[in-house]
Amino acid sequence: MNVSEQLTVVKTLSKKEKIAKRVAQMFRDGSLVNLGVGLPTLIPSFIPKEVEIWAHAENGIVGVGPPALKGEEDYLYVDAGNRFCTIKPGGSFFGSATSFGLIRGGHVDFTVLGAMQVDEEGNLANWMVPGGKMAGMGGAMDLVVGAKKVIVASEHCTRDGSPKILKKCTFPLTGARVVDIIVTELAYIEVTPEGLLLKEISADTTIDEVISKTEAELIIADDISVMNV
Amino acid sequence: MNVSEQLTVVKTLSKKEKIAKRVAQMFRDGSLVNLGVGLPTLIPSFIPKEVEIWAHAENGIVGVGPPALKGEEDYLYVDAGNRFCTIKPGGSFFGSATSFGLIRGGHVDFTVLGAMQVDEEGNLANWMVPGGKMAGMGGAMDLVVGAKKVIVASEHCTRDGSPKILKKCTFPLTGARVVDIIVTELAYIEVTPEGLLLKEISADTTIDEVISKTEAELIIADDISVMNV
Amino acid sequence: MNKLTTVEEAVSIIKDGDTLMIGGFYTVGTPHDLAEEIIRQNKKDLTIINNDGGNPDSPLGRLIYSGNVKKVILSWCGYLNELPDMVKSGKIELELNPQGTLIERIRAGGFGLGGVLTKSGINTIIEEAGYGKRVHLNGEDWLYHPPLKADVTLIEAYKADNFGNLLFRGTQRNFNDIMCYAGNIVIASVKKPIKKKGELAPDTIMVQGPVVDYLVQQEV
Amino acid sequence: MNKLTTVEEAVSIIKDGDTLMIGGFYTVGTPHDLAEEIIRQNKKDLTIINNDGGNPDSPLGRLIYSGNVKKVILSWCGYLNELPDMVKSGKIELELNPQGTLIERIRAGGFGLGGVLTKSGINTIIEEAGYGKRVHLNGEDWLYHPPLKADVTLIEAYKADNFGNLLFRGTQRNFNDIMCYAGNIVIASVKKPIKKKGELAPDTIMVQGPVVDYLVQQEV
Repeated sequence: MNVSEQLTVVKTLSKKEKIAKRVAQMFRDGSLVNLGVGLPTLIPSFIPKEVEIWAHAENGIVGVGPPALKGEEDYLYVDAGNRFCTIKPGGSFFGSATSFGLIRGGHVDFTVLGAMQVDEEGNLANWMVPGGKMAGMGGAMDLVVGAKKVIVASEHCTRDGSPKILKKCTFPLTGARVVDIIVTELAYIEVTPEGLLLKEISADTTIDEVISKTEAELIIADDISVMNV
Repeated sequence: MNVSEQLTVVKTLSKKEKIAKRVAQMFRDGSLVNLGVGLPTLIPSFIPKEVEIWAHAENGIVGVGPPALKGEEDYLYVDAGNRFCTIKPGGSFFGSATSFGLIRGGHVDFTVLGAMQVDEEGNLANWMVPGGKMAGMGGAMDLVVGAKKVIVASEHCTRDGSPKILKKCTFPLTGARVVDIIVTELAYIEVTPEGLLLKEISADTTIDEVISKTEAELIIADDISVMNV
Repeated sequence: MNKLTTVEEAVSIIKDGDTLMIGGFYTVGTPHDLAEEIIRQNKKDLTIINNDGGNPDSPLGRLIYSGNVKKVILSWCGYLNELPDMVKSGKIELELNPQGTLIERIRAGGFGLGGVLTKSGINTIIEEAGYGKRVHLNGEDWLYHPPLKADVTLIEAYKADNFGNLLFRGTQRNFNDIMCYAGNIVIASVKKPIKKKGELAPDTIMVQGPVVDYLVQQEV
Repeated sequence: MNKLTTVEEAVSIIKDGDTLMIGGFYTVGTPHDLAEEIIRQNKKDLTIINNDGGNPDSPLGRLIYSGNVKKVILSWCGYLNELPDMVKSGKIELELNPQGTLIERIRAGGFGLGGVLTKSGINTIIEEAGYGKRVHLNGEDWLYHPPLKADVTLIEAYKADNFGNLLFRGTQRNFNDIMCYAGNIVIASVKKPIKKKGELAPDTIMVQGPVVDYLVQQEV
């Protein structure tokens, strides 16, 4: 692939794919990773070949493999998103007690979740809109308190263009002071004790644009760089 | 076997065997039973043929079988008394967390333990003499709070002839208000909210002898009978 | 001691007003035959503990919609679209627990522990709604949740022997193994032909025979 | 990611002053090769968590007698006849826990729970000695015990693959599976020839590969 071809590929990435590609760069060989439903399911295809990650499913899998091929579904191989799945060589099945033991005990290296709102303190709201339909928190509350690194992977703004990265979440929280990193199509932000640290912006935006689309105060990193997506 | 032969067999039972034989009559078909070290290990040979019990070992066995034959020991089949054992068809191995889950969760129907002292309130002391050698409680403290029925199987008096069934234990307790039944070579006693209820005495003793060898107050059952041993 | 019975007889043991633990994640590992029979036998005033309540087409989902369930304890109910309205109109009570808290409360109930101490849900609506009680132990704040027990546990297993030893396959295990310890009566619906005692390797057994009371053979 | 290493290299990871969980019940399931190497490498000021400390002839027992262990946490020490005198003369500290409390404290440490609530030892010397703290929760009194964690866990497994998935056989499992979750670094000494990733059936695995850091092959 020459440079212009590469450029073409990059340009065709959707917002969600950009986010997935940036998150994928954070994993190390051997990382145990829990990927939430929606956007996070795009991540595996962006993981570099030399890095082997182990996907954890709350309902009892380490080493979730690719979705089952049509006609080859096993009715007892289902992942936490209710998809027929496969299991990788070296993977294992276990019960919910062990599964949440792995989560709460800090054995899951990364959990990647979507967000409705996230704020300066690292509070995350991603399970319930006040007055909205009640669906339950599932395993999200355990994942955000237990995983070693909690990554929010989310579009920068809501569908109507208003900020998701707020001074203070207004929706019911999934977890308080739990988020470590926020990755959007515009920015890579770390949650620090001093506040939100803007470390990278995408090639097609500016610091000012990111600030204008973010309600929360942003600290601009001295060594701010361009997201490699 | 005719009656006189039977009589001969009965007469040759040692004190400990008498106790074991009486305890064995309490088990029902399918009972899950934890048998402590020493005297309780004599119990299995007295269990009626039509009753199949399942022996539980703290280190992770349901269905402990007979001791391994000489030369046929498996170095990974060892029971809670550190004897090379076998496993019965239908038995299973598991870890200590499950094993003590079975104990604490009330899944073990009977636990049979020896006693240094037992008292009117059902307190049991069987693990430590003040000033004596410290060996540790092992699983005994979990067994006495968890098992459905806690049976003390012990000679009626200490080696020097002093009572073991006391008004109040003086040694450090294994458990407080935990004992359900006390079986000795002389008596079968139930621990009730009113106190110790003498329900059976052995054929070769008298109520007065039992009372004289017991420090605790005994309530004599209206329907007191002779122990069938 | 014969533990083998029929779906009808097994379910007839359930009494109106009982608390039931029913295994399964989505519909995987749920004993559909037993749930269907609970509807047929018209058991009433039930409390049901399960991860997600299945879906409106599954026997468990239809049981929850039937009006015969007074309370459900779940971690998620995203497929049961009518449930929130049923809750609002007072037809059913819904208690949501974080999934890891739910399984651990069941384990505490089954294993004789006094409850669960977790960070999950701390400083969230879970705590505000009074589901967890904040306690300070070992220098940290935790949410305490009491144990859960059931009158009857109903689960699906893949293999079993006639003593009640159970094995699960794939993601069928989920809540099923632990729920077996927390039910006063345990009924397992078994997929594969039930074997004789001694035919399952002792190291592979996932639920020990003494814990299981009744076995129902699924059609094979 | 190569987890296979030698006994020497695995043990060299241990630092003076570390807290070690060492698996095994009596001597079954104890990684004798690793314990022997800890003695040889003269690691000091160790705290050791194990069920019973083995016996005076076993590597673990000899390690406890060596003077290099400052504290042991056990449930029983009936084979270590010299231990009580060592305790009296201040050479070592001994903490005794009820066996079921000990395993559950380790599980709490490994699984991110705030501790254990149990009836075991309530109103006994355990409580009087201050090992458990009485708390009143859900209408009952319980003894609370904090979680246990270790710098390094050392256990024996029967089978393993090179990803670290472990299987145990017979009564070898005892504390070994749960201790793997509670150690920051986990070293498994494996009896049978270590297999390739994918050669162990995924339903039979007792400890998941990501939890195990180093594998040592016993002589075969």
